[in-house]
Amino acid sequence: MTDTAPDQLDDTVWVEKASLIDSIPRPVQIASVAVVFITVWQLITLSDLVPPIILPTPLETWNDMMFVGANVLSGGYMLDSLWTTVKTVLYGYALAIAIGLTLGIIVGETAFGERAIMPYLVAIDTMPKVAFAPLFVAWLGFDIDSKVALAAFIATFPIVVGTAAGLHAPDANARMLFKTMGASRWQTLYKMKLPTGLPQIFTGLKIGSVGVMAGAITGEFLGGGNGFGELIRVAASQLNTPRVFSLILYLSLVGLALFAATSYAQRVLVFWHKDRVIGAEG
Amino acid sequence: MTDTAPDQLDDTVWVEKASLIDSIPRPVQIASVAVVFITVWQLITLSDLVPPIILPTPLETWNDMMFVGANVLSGGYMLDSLWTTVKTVLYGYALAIAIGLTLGIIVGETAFGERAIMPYLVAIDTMPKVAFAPLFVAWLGFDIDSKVALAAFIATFPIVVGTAAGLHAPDANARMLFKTMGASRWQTLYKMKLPTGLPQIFTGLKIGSVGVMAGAITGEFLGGGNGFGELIRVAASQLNTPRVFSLILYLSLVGLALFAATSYAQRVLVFWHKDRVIGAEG
Amino acid sequence: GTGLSQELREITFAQPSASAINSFPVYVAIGEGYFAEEGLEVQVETVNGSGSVLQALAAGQADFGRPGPGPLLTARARGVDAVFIYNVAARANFGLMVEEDSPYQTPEDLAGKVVGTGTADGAEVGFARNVLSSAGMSPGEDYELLTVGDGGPATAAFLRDEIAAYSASVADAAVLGQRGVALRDITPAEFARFFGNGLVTMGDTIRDEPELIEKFVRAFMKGQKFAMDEANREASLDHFAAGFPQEIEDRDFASALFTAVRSKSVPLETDKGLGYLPPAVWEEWQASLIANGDLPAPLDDLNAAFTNDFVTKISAELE
Amino acid sequence: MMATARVSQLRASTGGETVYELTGVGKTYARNRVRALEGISLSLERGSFSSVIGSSGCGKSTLLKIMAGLIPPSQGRVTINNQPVRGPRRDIGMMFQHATLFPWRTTIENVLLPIEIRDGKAAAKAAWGRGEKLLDLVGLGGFESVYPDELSGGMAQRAAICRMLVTQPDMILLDEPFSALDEISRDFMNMELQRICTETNATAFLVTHSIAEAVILSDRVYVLAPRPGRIAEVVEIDLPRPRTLDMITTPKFGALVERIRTRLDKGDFE
Amino acid sequence: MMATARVSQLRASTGGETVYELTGVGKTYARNRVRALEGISLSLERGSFSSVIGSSGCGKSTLLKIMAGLIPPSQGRVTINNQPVRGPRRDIGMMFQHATLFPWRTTIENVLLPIEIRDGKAAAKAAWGRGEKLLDLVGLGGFESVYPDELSGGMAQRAAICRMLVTQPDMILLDEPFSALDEISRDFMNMELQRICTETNATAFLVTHSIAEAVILSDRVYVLAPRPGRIAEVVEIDLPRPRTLDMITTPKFGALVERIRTRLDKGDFE
Ligand SMILES: Nc1ncnc2c1ncn2[C@@H]1O[C@H](COP(=O)(O)OP(=O)(O)OP(=O)(O)O)[C@@H](O)[C@H]1O
Ligand SMILES: Nc1ncnc2c1ncn2[C@@H]1O[C@H](COP(=O)(O)OP(=O)(O)OP(=O)(O)O)[C@@H](O)[C@H]1O
Ligand SMILES: [Mg+2]
Ligand SMILES: [Mg+2]
Repeated sequence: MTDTAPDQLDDTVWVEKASLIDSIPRPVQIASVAVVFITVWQLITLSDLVPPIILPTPLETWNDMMFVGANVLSGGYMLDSLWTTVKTVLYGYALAIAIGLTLGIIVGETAFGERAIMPYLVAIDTMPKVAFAPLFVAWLGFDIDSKVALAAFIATFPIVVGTAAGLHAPDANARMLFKTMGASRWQTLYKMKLPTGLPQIFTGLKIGSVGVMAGAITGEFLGGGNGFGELIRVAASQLNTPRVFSLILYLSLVGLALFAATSYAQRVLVFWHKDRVIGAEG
Repeated sequence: MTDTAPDQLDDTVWVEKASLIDSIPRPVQIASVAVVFITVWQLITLSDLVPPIILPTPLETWNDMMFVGANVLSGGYMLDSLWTTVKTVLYGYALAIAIGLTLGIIVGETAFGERAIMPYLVAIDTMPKVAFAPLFVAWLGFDIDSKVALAAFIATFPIVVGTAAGLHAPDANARMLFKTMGASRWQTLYKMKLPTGLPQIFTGLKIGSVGVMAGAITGEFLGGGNGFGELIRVAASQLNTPRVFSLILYLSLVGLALFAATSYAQRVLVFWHKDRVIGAEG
Repeated sequence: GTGLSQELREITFAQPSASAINSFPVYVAIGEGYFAEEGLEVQVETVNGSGSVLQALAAGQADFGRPGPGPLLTARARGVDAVFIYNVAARANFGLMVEEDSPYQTPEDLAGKVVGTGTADGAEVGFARNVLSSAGMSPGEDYELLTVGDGGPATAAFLRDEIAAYSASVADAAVLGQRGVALRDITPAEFARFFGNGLVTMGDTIRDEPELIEKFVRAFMKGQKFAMDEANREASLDHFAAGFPQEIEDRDFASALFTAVRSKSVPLETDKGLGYLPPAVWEEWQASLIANGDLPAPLDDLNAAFTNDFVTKISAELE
Repeated sequence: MMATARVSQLRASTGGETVYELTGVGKTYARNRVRALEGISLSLERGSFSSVIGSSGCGKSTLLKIMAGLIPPSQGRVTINNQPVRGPRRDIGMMFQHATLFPWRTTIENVLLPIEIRDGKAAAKAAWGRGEKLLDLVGLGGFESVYPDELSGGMAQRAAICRMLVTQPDMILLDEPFSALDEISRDFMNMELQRICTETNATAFLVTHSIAEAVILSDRVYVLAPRPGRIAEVVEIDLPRPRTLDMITTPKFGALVERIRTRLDKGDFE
Repeated sequence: MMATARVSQLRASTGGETVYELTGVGKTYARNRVRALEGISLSLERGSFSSVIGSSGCGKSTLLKIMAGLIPPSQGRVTINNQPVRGPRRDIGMMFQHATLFPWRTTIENVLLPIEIRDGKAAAKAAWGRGEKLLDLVGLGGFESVYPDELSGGMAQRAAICRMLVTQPDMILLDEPFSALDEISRDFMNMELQRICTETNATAFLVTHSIAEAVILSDRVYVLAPRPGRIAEVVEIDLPRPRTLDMITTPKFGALVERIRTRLDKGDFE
């Protein structure tokens, strides 16, 4: 019609920009962040900003990680420590899930729970948990029990919040449907509300999985035992910062594994939920 | 038609049970939970399960709270401590909000952020933050700066997660609408995604408000200063458990206040969102 | 007045525990104005244990600190040029404690038992090992060590019969005693030579500003002397209250604690004056750290880890 | 009102035994501040198909909920087979605008859910064959073990019909069951619904916004007037059965639609 | 194709100047695995009203998105006023099934949003009067500072119409704009839409599932066949204007509906 009309090749110019950075494969992206991170770290240690007994160099840390890794793999004492901490974390997580789901159901299902119990849970959660460590030790002794309790204590709150929110998720239709079928409160909870709320419950579980790590280490800091927390403490008191950092990095791998396991459980259990799960892929 | 048909009075028997417990006014419910709680506490202290230097009686704690309250109200040294801690908490919260929103936008808006940065944030969050305290002290000194940094560090992660989730909240319609209006990425973010995601962002902020308390106290435990954390440490080293408990209870009031303020801000800012906000009602 | 304070130089002192009594010479020197007389204004900061004190010194955040000798040697092994300049806890401020009514009288009685240890320092662990190995026992075979933390958990450990003895700082034991958990020290007297925490500063400071160190040590020593005079007990307590009001709220309690802590700062060898560091005991400390695995090998120059120059000079001055 | 039975071509609104009866039913909400319904009386005969039509908010869903025993009426009496309705009942099936299939259950597990809820898993297993037959009936044979997110909107609604029918209710209550579907699917589903009701001889009561839908399906249309909801007119639909979509263009159909349209209060839209 | 202008009673599909033109437009999704559209050519004249009808998934929304410049076509050429469409444009207004008013903005702030986005807050403030006039036009005068949650579904859609019109587009694109409303509101809104289009002399292109809706509103109905979406038939609607709801019961209307219905592929529902 008019000679200003371009041919189709021109039109494709405004195709949704497949952003350059997003076309890089994920492992490369992750590695590149690591490179930036380690470079900054190296630069800080090269400068005179921080003495080495506060921040070790990446290389020192890497060497120490090799040492720790070798000790763990050869079944040395660090393997025992790691296993103690992992046990604490797993038991603590299991306990937190049990208590968190129960309290979450009470809070989410009953007006009394939401109105009268929830404020106390919030209040308890704002308290420094550290102060409760002696109580747990007094009741449960110096075995991992007391650390399990502290770990569970820290991880429980997000699970409660997630569960309560999950139970509010089903829409009026689903509730009504269950009413028409004459379902009991328990059936409604078990067959409808809990499955429907699983995505929110898993959000709580994922936050909890991070908290349980923090709790276990705090417990080991305060109440002894022979876990990784104790190793960090010894290393810190010896001002062996490369060791401190390498132990922390291993711990964060354990934490990531727990987080990833939770995400994986979510993908398997909530197979119908196609939404993106933040930070949970692969 | 038939004499088995009951009159209406009978029919009302199956009216939705206005559960007895739910008809009690909320303050009474809250008070009753407190009574149960304190009774159990009292029974534990009366039994021989726990010595008084581990768990004080409710009365001792109450008396000590009166003492601390009087000191604070009369402008004593505890008022200074309280003010230091409150300042730390407020600055830390502000910093966490600034960093959390920024990172949350990066993670929520860019595939790079979600795929490459988020895993690091998860990893960092699983690390025992305590180990970073000396770093912060080394960089920022003994003033409240180092505690502010630790508090912000702990509170940032949930804000990141909440913000990223909030940015995913708008539906396809809203996105399309903004596209038809030729809105820039920034306009879409600022005028649509952020307001739409406010409820999730506030969920993150509320969890963060709880974390910031924990962070401030941890910082004061580890890096001096003269806040409430220091007072707790002094009391703990003297095994003055009533004082420890009463200080913790005051702190939890501060934490509740921050949580309540956040909930209030949510109600004001998200005035259109009528959903129940867990644990947040007046 | 303000005119004076403008000329004062700000100095940061890092202590490893939240207590004015444990750092009593500093608080007395502040309260009596000894630091001000030297042109110094001292700010005390509490961190978490000796390790953190040394980190704060190394980072330049603190000018002086009060760590233990063990952590100092470990830090030196890691290249931190921190130097011990004043022996504050001149007698061992650790002890092997048992319950008052328990049958144990000597370290040998603890054979086959569990010994609890307290703080994160690790110093009391070394101390306990020293005492027990002198009694011919080795850890893991003849006795077990269990980390029980301090205060409440330690009490719980006794109540639950999880430990027979507790290697603790004198201050901790005194607090427990005051709170109704009476403990008895079964450490043989000869272990008193294992001195505890003292004044530490960085080697740079010693080289660059020896006069600053002299000023600090002078005021510090005056503070200690003042506090050791029983007549000044109430005045000292008042000075503590200025620093840690909460610690002195229960004055009798605080006073008893002060007595216990102060008694450990009395030098074993009175002729050498306050703050003197016996080189032979440094050798012993180093040996025990190596035995514990805290140090891989002897330091190249152990004598660089401490100096008696300042205490000797100031002691003579103040005679 | 005992009329003689007519031939089945025309399902009579006056013939047969009364299954369901409402007498003077009223409902107020919010502590008597909202009067949602007032003086509703109607009786439904076995095998009949009735509709209720009315503007948004006039109380249609409220009426259906009362009939289903989901909420109690404030006044009046509700009986099914001469027994008072006091809560959800096995002999009443209900369906809503959204299929609400649960995504973690396969299609047949969704269909058998009411049996599982009432009689347990074993009973649901035993009823597997019945579920399959129902799915066949609505054209979903072979989709038994498919999860709902693989079903289209129309297929999901058909599965919801099966779920409603699996307990073999005497009475089925439908609250705008197909209004979320597109027009063509909706016409088709309405014809399916007619067929299924005939085959199972169910008594049906339909809430709808669509005049055409009400007319094409029903023996009798109740027009509700709003605030408070009350029966403004009862329109007998004497079109022959089975109904077909062609009837929509007949003058008789047009006249019935016109009659209902003029009766509906248009005040809402000013 | 230069026909003579007719009287305005019958808005001619052949008269006037061409506003919008598609030539051989096709679209494949998912790296060429889904062929959503193929060989769509059509041209729209100023002031005309056209509809596209087709079964679910046949590509109607895809077509509209291409026309709006939201997604690029895979083949073919799209022009408005002889300029190529390469992205969202100020002279194209668009509306969807959901009003999507933002709850934190008052009604008029929502209406002025496109101006605020394109020209800033000051321009939006300057256009306040125009926004008010538009709200008056659709019967929402007085609701300027009300928040959307106080509006009914129909009122919200009317506000969305204002938002679409506020930039005075040459072309308006409507994707099932009223299908979430009940039948009566929908009829009413359709009559409103007709009135507004006439008053603003806008060129309109409507996607709908409803045959009746397409017939009552349009000068021309494009029937789309699915997989891949292509124009199966173009039906000229020569009913007189302005159209009224009474026309629905006329035989001519019935015949047009019937013609489109038979043309629509019913294969989806087996
Ligand atoms: N639980 C309730 N509490 C208070 N008022 C209610 C409640 N449920 C419904 N109402 C009110 O009762 C009236 C009738 O509501 P109902 O849902 O029965 O209408 P409806 O005819 O089904 O409307 P729609 O066509 O929109 O579905 C409305 O005014 C509504 O606001
Ligand atoms: N972004 C996309 N990626 C891949 N396929 C798509 C995408 N969008 C649409 N499709 C496919 O293109 C076809 C046409 O979709 P479209 O949404 O245009 O249909 P429609 O006619 O609007 O349907 P409806 O009536 O349900 O709105 C469908 O098969 C759909 O699955
Ligand atoms: Mg309804
Ligand atoms: Mg579409």
